[in-house]
Amino acid sequence: MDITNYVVLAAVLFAIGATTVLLRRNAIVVFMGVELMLNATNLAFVTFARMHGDLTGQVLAFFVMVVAAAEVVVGLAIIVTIFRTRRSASVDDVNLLKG
Amino acid sequence: MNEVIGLAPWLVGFPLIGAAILLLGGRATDRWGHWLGVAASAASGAVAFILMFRMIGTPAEDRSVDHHLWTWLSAGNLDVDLGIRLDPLSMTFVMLVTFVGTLIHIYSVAYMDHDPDRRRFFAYLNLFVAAMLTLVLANSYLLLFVGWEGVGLASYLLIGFWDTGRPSARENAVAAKKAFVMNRIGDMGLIAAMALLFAHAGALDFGTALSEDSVGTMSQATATAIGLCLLLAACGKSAQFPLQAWLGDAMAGPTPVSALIHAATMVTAGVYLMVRSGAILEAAPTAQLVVVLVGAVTLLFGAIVGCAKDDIKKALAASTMSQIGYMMLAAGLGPAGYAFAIFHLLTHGFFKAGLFLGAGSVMHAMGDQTDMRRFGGLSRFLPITWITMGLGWLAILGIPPFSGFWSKDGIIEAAFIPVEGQPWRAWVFGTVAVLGAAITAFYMTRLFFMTFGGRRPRWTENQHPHEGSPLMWWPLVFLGVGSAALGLVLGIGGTFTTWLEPVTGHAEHHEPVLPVPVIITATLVVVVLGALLAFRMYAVNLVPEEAPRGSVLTRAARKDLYQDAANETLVMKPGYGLARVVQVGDRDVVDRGWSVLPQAVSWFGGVFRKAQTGYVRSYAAGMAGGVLVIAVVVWLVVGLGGAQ
Amino acid sequence: MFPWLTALIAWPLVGAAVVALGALGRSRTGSANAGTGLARPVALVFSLVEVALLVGAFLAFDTSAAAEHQLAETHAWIPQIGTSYAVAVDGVGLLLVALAVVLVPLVLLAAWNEQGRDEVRLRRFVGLVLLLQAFMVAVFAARDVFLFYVLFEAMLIPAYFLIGGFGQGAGRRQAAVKFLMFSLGGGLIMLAAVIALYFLAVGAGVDPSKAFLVDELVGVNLGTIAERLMFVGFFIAFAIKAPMVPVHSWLPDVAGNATPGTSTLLICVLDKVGTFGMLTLCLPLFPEASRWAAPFVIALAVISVLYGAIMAIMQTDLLRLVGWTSVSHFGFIILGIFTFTPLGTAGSSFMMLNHGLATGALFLVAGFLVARHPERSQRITDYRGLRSVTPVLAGTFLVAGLATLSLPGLATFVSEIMVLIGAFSGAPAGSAAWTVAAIPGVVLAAIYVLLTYQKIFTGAPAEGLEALPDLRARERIVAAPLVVGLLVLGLVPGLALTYVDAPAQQSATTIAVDDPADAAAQMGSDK
Amino acid sequence: MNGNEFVAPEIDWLALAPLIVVLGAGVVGVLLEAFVPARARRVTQIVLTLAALAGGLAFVVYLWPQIVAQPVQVVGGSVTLTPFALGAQGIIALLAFLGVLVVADRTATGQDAFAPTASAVPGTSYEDLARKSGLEQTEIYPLLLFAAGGMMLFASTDDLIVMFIALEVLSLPLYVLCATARRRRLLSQEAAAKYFLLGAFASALFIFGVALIYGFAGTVRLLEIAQRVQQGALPLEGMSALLVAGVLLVTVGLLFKIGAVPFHAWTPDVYTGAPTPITGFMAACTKAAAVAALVEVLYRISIGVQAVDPEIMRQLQVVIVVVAVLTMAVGTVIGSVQTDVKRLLAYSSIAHAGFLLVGIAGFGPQVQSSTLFYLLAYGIATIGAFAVVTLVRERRVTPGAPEDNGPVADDGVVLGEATEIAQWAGLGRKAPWLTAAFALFLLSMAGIPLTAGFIAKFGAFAGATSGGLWWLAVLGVLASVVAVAFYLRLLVVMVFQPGTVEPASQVEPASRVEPVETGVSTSSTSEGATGEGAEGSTSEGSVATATKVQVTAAQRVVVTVVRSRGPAAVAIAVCAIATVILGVFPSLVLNLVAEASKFVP
Repeated sequence: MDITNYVVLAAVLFAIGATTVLLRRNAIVVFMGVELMLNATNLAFVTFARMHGDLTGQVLAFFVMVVAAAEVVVGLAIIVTIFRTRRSASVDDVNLLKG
Repeated sequence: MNEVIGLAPWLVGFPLIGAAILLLGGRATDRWGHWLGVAASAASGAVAFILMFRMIGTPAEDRSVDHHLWTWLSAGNLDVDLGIRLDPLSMTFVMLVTFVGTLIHIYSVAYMDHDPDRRRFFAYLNLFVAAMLTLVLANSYLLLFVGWEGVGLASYLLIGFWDTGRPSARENAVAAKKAFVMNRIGDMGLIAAMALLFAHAGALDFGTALSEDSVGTMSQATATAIGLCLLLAACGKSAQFPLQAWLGDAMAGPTPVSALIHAATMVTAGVYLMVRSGAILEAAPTAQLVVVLVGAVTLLFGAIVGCAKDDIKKALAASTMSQIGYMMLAAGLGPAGYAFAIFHLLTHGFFKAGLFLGAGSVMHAMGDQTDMRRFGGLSRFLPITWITMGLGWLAILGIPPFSGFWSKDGIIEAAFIPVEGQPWRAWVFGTVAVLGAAITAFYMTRLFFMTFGGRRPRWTENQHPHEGSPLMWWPLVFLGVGSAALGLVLGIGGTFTTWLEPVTGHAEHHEPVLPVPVIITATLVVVVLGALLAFRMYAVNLVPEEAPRGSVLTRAARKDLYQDAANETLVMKPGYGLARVVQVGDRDVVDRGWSVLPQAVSWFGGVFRKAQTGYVRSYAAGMAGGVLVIAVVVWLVVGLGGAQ
Repeated sequence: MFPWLTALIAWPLVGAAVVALGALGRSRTGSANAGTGLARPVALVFSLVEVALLVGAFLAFDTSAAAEHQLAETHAWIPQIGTSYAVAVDGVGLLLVALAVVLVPLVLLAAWNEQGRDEVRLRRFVGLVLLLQAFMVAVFAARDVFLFYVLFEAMLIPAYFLIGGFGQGAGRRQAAVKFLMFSLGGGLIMLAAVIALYFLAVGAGVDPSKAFLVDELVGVNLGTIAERLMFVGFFIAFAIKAPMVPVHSWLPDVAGNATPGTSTLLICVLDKVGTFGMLTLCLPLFPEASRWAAPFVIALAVISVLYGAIMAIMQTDLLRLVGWTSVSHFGFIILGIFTFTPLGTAGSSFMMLNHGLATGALFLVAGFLVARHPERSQRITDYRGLRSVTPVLAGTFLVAGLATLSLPGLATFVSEIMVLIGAFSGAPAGSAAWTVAAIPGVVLAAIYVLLTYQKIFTGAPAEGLEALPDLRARERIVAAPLVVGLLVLGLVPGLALTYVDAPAQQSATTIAVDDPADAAAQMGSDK
Repeated sequence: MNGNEFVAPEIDWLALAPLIVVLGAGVVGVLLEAFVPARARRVTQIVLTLAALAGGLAFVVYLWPQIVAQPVQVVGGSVTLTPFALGAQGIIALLAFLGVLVVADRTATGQDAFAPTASAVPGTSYEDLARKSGLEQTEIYPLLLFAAGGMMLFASTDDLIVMFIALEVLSLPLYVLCATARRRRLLSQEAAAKYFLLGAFASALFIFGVALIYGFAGTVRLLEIAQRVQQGALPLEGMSALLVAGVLLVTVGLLFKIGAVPFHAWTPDVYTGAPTPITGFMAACTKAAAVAALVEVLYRISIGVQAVDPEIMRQLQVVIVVVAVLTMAVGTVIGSVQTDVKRLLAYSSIAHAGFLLVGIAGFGPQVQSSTLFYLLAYGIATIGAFAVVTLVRERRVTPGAPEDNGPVADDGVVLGEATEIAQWAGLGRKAPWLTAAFALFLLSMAGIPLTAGFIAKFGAFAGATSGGLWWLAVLGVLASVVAVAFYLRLLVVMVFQPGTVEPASQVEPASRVEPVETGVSTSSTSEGATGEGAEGSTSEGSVATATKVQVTAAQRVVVTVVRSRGPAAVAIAVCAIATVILGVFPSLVLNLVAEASKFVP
């Protein structure tokens, strides 16, 4: 398999994640889109690490995972708070601030 | 001469100090202010006499003296001294101004007796004398301009002297403004002339600018341009066509003012300017022709208007305009005419001042009535006025040996002198001059007999005319004597012409197209005919108290040949229209144009803020789209980069 | 040597600081806050001491070398940027400094009772006036382009507060904003030019630590296009300030809404920065571009002359009218500057001084008049027949008006005639024609002055105004120096011309268009 | 070398000291939450936080001469201390210190800006209980320290992964802080949600860019990337599009934090919704960190590519120029139609991002120093301005109550901030000093000479001009004119417009303020002021509008200025004085920041 395939797959995953962010209304799903983007990145990292033949990329993937986990903690907390207040997790409902 | 020239600044100084004291002193000087004014003028007159006698005692070629006071304006390559030029021409004026001026000051003490603002009046009069003397004594166009506008200011202040507290206050004020503004139109000419002169000669003093070096190297076009610009100035100041409209309205001022400023002195400043700038005019025949034309037109214009006016002062004002037309005509004739222009100016100064003061005396007696149709038969009640005005009447008609004869006849003769290559000129202008004399005879006779003659007074009720105080009639006597004798004294043997020769240059003697005795005879004949016609109409026939409708010409003349309507239509309405356009344009185009900028920003702001929808997903879309857009822009601007 | 200029700049700052102590305290209406009442006297004393300092500066100034920038002080200010505190004045600068110094005490005196009795408000008012004075003095003395720019903008701020906070018109806030937006807009465009100028100069080999100093920048070849662009940048700022048609729109609004004292400082002194900048920055720094732009500038200047005058005639508001007359007068000044003749330039320089005196007098006297009206009306038609009621006021107004219409014998005449005569023989194409076109301005001036005088002072006194008091002693003291100044300078203009003549000669030499043909050839080759 | 032997890494701990102090204090702060009794917690936390930031600043000052003499790389380049990076650290520490002062101020109302329990649902009895028991959320201080530490690291690393982690370290606490407002909690939560979602999205873009760069260069260290590009020793020779795309995405991540268009959309919403002291902190410090990071990235990358491939350099420049132009335009144009003070300041901050980018876009020799100065000038004005906003409040007044009789006799309950511009009318009369300070900050932001903002803006435009982008400077100038217009609008309202209400009185005794208001105040009389809240109440139903203090139709809302308890006043005063000093005598600071341009890679 050519390396291009891996990179393209990463790009496709990334695009899917981004599209999810743009299209889905539920905050949790939006957030999952972000996670997908991060994981696409991880794929890219490990692919490139293999290509370069060093471990840096793989280590980086772990960093990204950790960060993603941290984001989840904070993100879910915020989303949950909003959900408790508004009884809705739709990102389209939070638009008091505009203009 | 040089030993007394140091006195010359006092000619201006005395009245100037007088004006300053009276203006700054305020009410404290009310009690004696008028006498201070008289004294200032008289002191100036005394200095004038001293200088005059010294000048007479000086050889003709040394009579022109320049006196430097201080460097006035020195910047760039322009140097103008504040200096005095005393020569026979300015001396003539100085004598006229101080002598007539002092008489009128004295007259005014009585005439303005009951006016609470008499002090202010004298302050203005003194200011006028100072400015007028500055005008004639200046040794440069720039300083002349100071006097030029100074007299304009004094004229403005005096025309509008009664600008509050009277029913006619507003009209007086408007008349004053009109005079000043029309003078300013003329002043544009003087400014332009100075600019041209400076561009050509690099100097504005008479000594340099009018020297052979300067005028001799002047191109025809430059000389013509300067000449015409100066003429414009003269037209404004001397109420010559087409800037004549202010003079009639200027009669709103107190009568002594009309006598001094709007008859004897200020209005003749234009003639002075022409004569002073003779060197330039001689280099520009076209300009000269225009000067003559203006003179001729104004001469007839004033004369025609004078025939129809029932207001004694306005009739006299029209007459003044017409007489200055004579002078202007003469001034355009070259050296042959200069002397007579100034001579007529001098004699006119006496007889017209006398006539105006006489009119003032009549008005004083008739309770400020100016309508001649309500006079009549006054000779019995105002004998001194009658006699002195009679002398003035004879003088202006040009009946020998009264003074007007000597000067006006000279002008008529000069007008008949042929000009090379333009034979029509002598005939046309000569005829106009003679015709003018005839009309003059008509309207002055009309004025004289409507006032003093007639079998039946047409007075309004409760009139008890009587002579005023001696302060009023003594000046009349002096002026009457002058009107009678001045021409004889100065005219016989060409004394006056010779006197002015150092300034005007010697005129080659040319023969008029008609023999001189023929001209004199013809003139006298038409004058007598005109006078007889007027006598028949206004002394023999009854004068109606209400003006009859009159012919088309009469009605036109009554309305000053529609000069105000013409100005209104040709200048003021378009001018106002233009101003409206500018005003609306400033508000709706310029100002609004600038306010479009903030409005546009606000509009865009209002549009763009809609992009800030409040939806997270649209923000994210914006970011993603932004990435793509930037990538595309990079691609478009730089191309797909790199080493590929 | 005593640092006269720094003293002149610093002293009002000290004064402002002294009176401002407590100026930010709470403002309360009513008599409770009458305070010590010392704000006005203290400020007046400061401004009078400033006049004494000015005398010192005049004595220290060598008139025989008026073209040189004297009393110079140069200290590093922000070396990293390459700017210094460099102040010096030539004759023109000194006269304008004098104008700023002399007018302030008069304005303070004129506005004595204008701002009520609230001590805090008064402190703010006089503090702002003194602050403005310091900036104005400094801007005329600045010899560093950056410093000049900084002051050029900074002085807008006190002016802004004076208009918006202490004005008497209903539209004062909008007027203040308009003023600031126009001025800042122009100023910021100038900023771009200032920055570009610096880098071009450094590129041309000027020492970076001195590349803002005007003296270093003169004669640097910037390249034709760049020079013209920078000229435009500077010129727009100055034209707005001057103000010149069509960027004048802010001025009538300010004149109509600010207090007369503020208008005096603003239009008679502060706006001179525009023409002063054209004369001392545009011409020497960008001679080629100045020649290139001159025909256009002259045309605009003449249009300003006529436009301002016509608009003045059409005004119904007395103070706006005075504002419009200034548009006309600034047109004359610019005409004189951009025709590059020694005479015209000297005339313009002199006119900057005279306009300050004449228009200042007119503004202040008009202010006295308005202050007398029971409703403080500025409408001309609300007045009538006051000549007999308030003769001294009428007389003073008339003298100020006559000065505005440049009556011969007054200083304004000398300068105006110098401009006209000089400009007529100017080198740029069309100078003569445009000058002739400007001459009708004198007629229009007569109309707007005399028409106003006629409406206000003649006729039967208007109802309710029959018992107005005449000028008080304080007001006479304000008017007298201005009137005397106009008269004396009219009869002995040499007193001032000594200071402006040499700089004008030098300016004309710098611009070097003695021979129009040469200049034309040079311009042709540049293309 | 023996494999079993542990070799301790050589770490220059001193160089890390500023970071360690700040982040360490954050950790200590978390522990304090557990061990210090509730009463003393707040004071302890504040003292610790301020001390940590001051200590960090002190270490920066201490390190300065060394670093200026010789930059150091610590922990394998994870922290690379150049004078520029250290300067950025110092500025962030200083601004954070000032920001914390504002955060710490409880004002005369006795309440800080934060919800007693941010997790409580607005309007519930639990929230009531928390409030009544006087709970305070002192966790905000450690959060602030973490954010500040993250920012300092963000600005001073050479390693893109460290940069990513720093990005998250600074972002995550800010997300939380945004959600903690005491009043208008709906808005606060919404701000947090938006900030979080978009921030996460931007982070993902950033890290994907890092991945691409890694793929291209085989390393994530900027200097190494540059070296490899220069040496041509690249695994994927010829695929420089990968590098361009990677750098583009990394830049986008940074531009998001800067608030540059088109990645700015979060800024106005978050700035408006977040508690005002946090907004000030965020606006000043985050921008400083992100701009510093952007400069580091761009410069390090550019030295690599410039020699080899000027085209890529130009591509980078085009990106910055396009974004700068868009940012200035959008910031100023939309800013000019704002009616809310906080939102206006938010757009102003966007516009300033544009001006900063103008200075950077020239890639001139002085960019580092002028940028640092700009960040400092902008930061102090911003913190000062938001500090002022915290003190301008609404107060409920019941008609009939003798409100005109001075401060004692009204029944005033101080509500939230009065952020509607129209409400600021007459502020100049109510609080002259405060207004003067605010005016000064506005003038500085507008770039009026003799304020710090002018020198800053001058530096930015000079930077563009010296880089040949004079036309960009002209555009910047035009944008400044528009920006001036909206600052001026605010100034006019404050200074010249008379207030619609009586001369306000300051709320003196804290006890007079009922400690009961939270949530969104609704009112029919105070249009606009609380309009957003009112709108929320209609859309969300009664649950959301847990408004204990209802302003009934019979009552009015007036604007009042509450007195600072001290810290905020100190912050405002320091900011104001610094603004003037930096404007009139900037030499000293300019000298310092001039060193920052040394050792530009």
